[in-house]
Amino acid sequence: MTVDLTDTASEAAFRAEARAWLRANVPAQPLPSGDTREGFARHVDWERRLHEARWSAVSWPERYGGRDASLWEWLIFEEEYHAAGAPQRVTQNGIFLLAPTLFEFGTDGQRDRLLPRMAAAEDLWCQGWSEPEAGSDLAGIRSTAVRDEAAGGWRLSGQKTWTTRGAFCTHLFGLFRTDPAAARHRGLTYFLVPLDAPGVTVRGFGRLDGDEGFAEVFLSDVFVPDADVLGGVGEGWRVAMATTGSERGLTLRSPGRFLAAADRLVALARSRGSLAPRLRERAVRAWMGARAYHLYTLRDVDALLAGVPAGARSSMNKLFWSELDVDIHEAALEILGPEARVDAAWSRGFLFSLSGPIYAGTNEIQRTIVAERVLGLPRGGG
Amino acid sequence: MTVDLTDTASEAAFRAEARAWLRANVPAQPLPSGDTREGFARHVDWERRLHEARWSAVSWPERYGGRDASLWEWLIFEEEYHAAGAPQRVTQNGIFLLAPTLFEFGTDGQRDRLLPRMAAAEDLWCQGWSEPEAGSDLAGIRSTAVRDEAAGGWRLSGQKTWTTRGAFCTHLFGLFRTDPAAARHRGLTYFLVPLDAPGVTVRGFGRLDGDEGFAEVFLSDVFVPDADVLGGVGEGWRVAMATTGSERGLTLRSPGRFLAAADRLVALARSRGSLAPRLRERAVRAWMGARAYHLYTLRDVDALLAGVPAGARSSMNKLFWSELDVDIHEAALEILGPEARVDAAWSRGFLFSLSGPIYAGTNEIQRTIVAERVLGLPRGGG
Amino acid sequence: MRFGWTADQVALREAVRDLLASACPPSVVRAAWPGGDESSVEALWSALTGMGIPGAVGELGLDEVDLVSLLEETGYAAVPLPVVETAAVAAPLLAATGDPGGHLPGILAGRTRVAVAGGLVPYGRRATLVLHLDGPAAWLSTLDGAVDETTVDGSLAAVRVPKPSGEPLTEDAELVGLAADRLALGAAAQLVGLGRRMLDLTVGYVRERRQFGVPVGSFQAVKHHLADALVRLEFAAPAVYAAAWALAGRRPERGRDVSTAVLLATEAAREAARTAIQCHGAIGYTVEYDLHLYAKRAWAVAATCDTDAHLARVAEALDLKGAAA
Amino acid sequence: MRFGWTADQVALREAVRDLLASACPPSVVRAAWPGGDESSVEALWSALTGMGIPGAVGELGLDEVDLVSLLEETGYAAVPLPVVETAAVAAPLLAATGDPGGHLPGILAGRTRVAVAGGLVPYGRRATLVLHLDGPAAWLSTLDGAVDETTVDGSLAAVRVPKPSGEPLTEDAELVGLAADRLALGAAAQLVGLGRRMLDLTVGYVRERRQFGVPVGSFQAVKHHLADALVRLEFAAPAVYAAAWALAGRRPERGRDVSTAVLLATEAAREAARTAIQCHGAIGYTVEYDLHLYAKRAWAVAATCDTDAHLARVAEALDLKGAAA
Repeated sequence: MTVDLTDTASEAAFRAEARAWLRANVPAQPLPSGDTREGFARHVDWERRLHEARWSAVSWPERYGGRDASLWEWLIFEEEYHAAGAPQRVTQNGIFLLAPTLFEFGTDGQRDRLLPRMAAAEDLWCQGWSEPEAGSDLAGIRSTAVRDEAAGGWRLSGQKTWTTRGAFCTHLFGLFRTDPAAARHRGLTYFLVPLDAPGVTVRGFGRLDGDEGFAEVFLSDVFVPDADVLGGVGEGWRVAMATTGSERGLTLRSPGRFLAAADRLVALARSRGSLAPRLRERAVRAWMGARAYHLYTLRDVDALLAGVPAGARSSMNKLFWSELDVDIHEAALEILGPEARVDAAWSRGFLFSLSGPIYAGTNEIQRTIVAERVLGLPRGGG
Repeated sequence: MTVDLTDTASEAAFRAEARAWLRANVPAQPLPSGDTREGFARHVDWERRLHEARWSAVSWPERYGGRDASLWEWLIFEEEYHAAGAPQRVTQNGIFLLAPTLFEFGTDGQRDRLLPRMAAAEDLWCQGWSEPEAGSDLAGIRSTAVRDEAAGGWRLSGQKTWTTRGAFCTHLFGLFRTDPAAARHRGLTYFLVPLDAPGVTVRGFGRLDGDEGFAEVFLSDVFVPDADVLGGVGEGWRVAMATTGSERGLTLRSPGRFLAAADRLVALARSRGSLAPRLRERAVRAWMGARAYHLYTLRDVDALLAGVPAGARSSMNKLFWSELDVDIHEAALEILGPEARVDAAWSRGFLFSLSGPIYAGTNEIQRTIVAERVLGLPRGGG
Repeated sequence: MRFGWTADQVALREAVRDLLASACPPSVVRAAWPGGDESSVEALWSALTGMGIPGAVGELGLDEVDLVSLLEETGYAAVPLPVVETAAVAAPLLAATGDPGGHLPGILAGRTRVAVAGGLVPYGRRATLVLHLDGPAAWLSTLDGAVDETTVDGSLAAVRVPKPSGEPLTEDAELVGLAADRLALGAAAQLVGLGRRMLDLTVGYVRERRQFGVPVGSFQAVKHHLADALVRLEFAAPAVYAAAWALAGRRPERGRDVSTAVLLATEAAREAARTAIQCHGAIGYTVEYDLHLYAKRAWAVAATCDTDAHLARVAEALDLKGAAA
Repeated sequence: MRFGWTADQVALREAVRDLLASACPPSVVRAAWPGGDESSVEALWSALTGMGIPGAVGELGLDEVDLVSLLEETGYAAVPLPVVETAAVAAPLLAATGDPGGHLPGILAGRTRVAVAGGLVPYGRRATLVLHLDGPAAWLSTLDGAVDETTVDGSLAAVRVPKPSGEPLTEDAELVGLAADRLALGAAAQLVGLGRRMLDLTVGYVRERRQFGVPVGSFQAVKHHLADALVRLEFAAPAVYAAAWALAGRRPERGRDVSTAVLLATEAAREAARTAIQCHGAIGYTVEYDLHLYAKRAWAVAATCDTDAHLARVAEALDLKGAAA
């Protein structure tokens, strides 16, 4: 194994196939935001078309609807997908976050039952992590699951919040406290919850970027059978960490997205007849940032394939892409000048980018993780 | 009282007198660094000339060698002093740090005895704050002062370090622990110590900028009479905070110094026939930073004259000037390009500037002070 | 040298602050968003008129130094109306040009509001006239042909208007330049006020919000972010006041000083917005919480500042113009 | 796609790292400062020659990909000798030009060291030849007329030499451009290595040093500074390796990639130096502690990088050249 940053013959063929399909199928007009109710429905249609052509989860085994694609091929697909300006993936919380966790911790039964419907955008998954009193401090979760031995399951109660697209989804995965006596991140269990179960109430609310893309989910004595516990009772923290690792790292934030954004920024800069050198430099530096991110992830894929787990490196990943995304959008707004005020793609993208350093664990928490687990600095100290 | 950023007639006269004297007296060739032994002696000569013309401590009462100048006049003198490229003040630890503390906490006897010799550069003062185990954590001081009732004084033992120009000075002011049972910042007392007292050993050592300007001071059973306790036994912390306030704030870091540095940076940029717009912008922004600092200090003077103590605002001052100083020098080195490697004024200035965010309490500590005491955020939390 | 406020200036600022605290709480800024209750916005203008603000320069005899902290307060409150434009820019310009259209009485009576065009016309939907400052000349136009524009800051009520033709209001470049500098100074003052508001909101939140068993505001990372943002603001504010003084005295360095003020205030407000959103965490990212009202306004005002032109003006004043490659 | 190292590459890197750990500890870098014991510096070159480094490209058949992590290690150790210049720049250029002066055997035998001029000539006092890369042509000169220069990094043993006249070594612009890119790549690799060394020193220090009753490294502010510096370095390093690959394959995008690597590595090393000094506190500010050896070298190497030229090259590759005002 050594360095070769070009596609192999089979990778090139895969890229060509993806590109051709996307060129023929990506909607000519951008869809309305998938974080609104009407836009979400349009996006689900798109996801189903992706699935029919087996592009919705390329790296999954064929029997679940995938193509058994390699990690390299998956990256290639992502590059092509974003370069083609294809719609945001409203299935991402399922396909990119829950699915890797199912592959690692799920039972065969769970995988067989859940993955095909997830790939087909029949089940639409949202996250149930944060609660009013447990944001950055995920271990402060108060929602409970009480054992119902007779029914062979659990009764869930509590409130989840900041649930992205929660008002439009069909299922939720999340952490609940199964052992109230256990401290903080002990005694938690990872549950899979249908949102049409009796006792669930969902209320959507608005985000900074104008979309009504958040939801609060209220659970009152919601029954969930044992078959919908993921990874074992009391194992919730460990399982959830795998999911948040995916959220911070490569899985959710493939370089294709940032390469495409940087290319759009460069095109915007290019389109200005005369641009201050200062702004040209900003565009160049943002492009270099996207390139650095791309190359870093390629190194990571190589390491993953060599069996080195990403671990706390996913926190470095998250720090970099979230700051990069803000930077790309800030640069675009500076180039737009007074037109930056208009509610349009770049300004919405900027507002969305500001959520990057906050969600999936704030960047302050990521820096602490990097310092403690990568650099080996002493824990604690606030 | 309202805004008028021009000199009054008497201020203009004061400025003209200072400028004329400086023009006639500032050495044509820069003196060797005052932080080397030979350079220090040359600087002391300069300080004595300043004193003879009553410019060494303009804001002091005339009976101590000053001119009873207003704070505004003092700022004007500083502006003119730095604009004239006059030598660094090797007396600054005495005149700008100890003296304000003597005015606030000293006895008449101490002031009469110490200030005239300080103004005349006969006594040369250095600081004795840090110890090997007490840097940022000044309250961790271990040096002790043991009561000698019979002799009417105290016996000091311990080690001070990072004492700027300590190897060349004649006196040291510093904190010593008089009550070993009291916790941390209690039980400390502020002493004035002649460095030729029996039991004192001074060892100079090198700094990043190449000068041998630091010293370690070892004290072994050094006798100091009661008359050389400043501000009362056990009051050391409170008295020392007044001194470090001076060090962080306006007193030590008058805007004149940064205005002059920014002007030199602009002149350097101007001297380049063709300069990348990027570097021109850096010079412009550094100049604006110096201007902002100047204006902020003028507001502060106004507030001080209105009786509002600077308090924790001196920490904001320190944060700003220390970052500004690094920024001005980094900009200069970028403009110099490969020539930045040569050991010369700007490169030495850059290295010296890097000490700014460290000494007088690291900028990390200053940020915490600003957050807790200006913004009112909760204490603790590491 | 003096760099403080007179008792009158302090009293006026406090009066405006008190008035805005009651007449322009977050609910009124919210009401200025599409679908909101515009009558509360109108009531706000009546309150401002009651204090004599629209005609403050001519009627109350205020100069830029008197005005600057008042404008800062309108930023602090995110007043969704063209206060700077009407009171600090249009009214003095009309007075200096002899008010050929006879608009000043309407301004003093609170009937006439003047917005200023700069690509978009912020608050155009709430204005009766639009002032165009274009190089050496100025035009005044009506809202005829105005088209609504949706902006990130929904309270802007922005429109686009056709470029004016016909007789300019004035071709006195000095006067037009002065008006442009007053507009820029007003933006800088508002940005400082907006920055202060965002920090106040954030400090209040992080003192209360608990995570990991302690207030979020007790973490070093949060403290240091906020301390940095505060320092930036505190060092921008005096530059804004100094620019007001230079402008009031028509001093030769006024261009340099206004540009310095704008650049420092823009940076400070942007950093305050970033810091505020980050330190709030998820709640800062919702429209149900008030922070976004002020952050979006700050971005909108900052976007009007032509950074390159201001940098060039300071560079020129420093004789650095020729140093450009 | 592949982006990893072969077992041979890993083994070579580890061998070089081990060798430098013993042959180039801080005491040897210190010895390279004026008044130090130059014999230990000479011994270091002998050790490098013993591994075949000076002739690695020709003799060991290494390309830029093989070489890059080795050069990173020479940065990590702050080797005070022209390793990049001799092994990665001069030797391949001499080989490609037919070595008209017959210098290659001396290089392979460890007798000849080649420094490269760029304003100053770093390590000139320890070199036997000076290579001048000037636009489309290259010259080779002796040290005749060299004048010592005092530099901030005292281990540079820098000189100034007269501009060469007479016959150039080559006027093949392609070859000279390749040599300049190799020099730039070597600088980028060394900067990454220097950055890593400074972080390692700092992490070691803040884990031990206690203030306020706890290790300094347990404070969030220190943790976050170091995490940011690490991220910057970790994201610069792959760009450096990718540039090595583009250069080794003479790929058309090599100019863009080398410039990207240099810009990212320069920023990363400068941030690492700032962070390291700040997190050390006062001790980082003394010459008795080792940190300054690496920080000063990092600044010296970074100063050789022509930021504007590299930015312009990336801009051109992105078709942004024409967008400049």
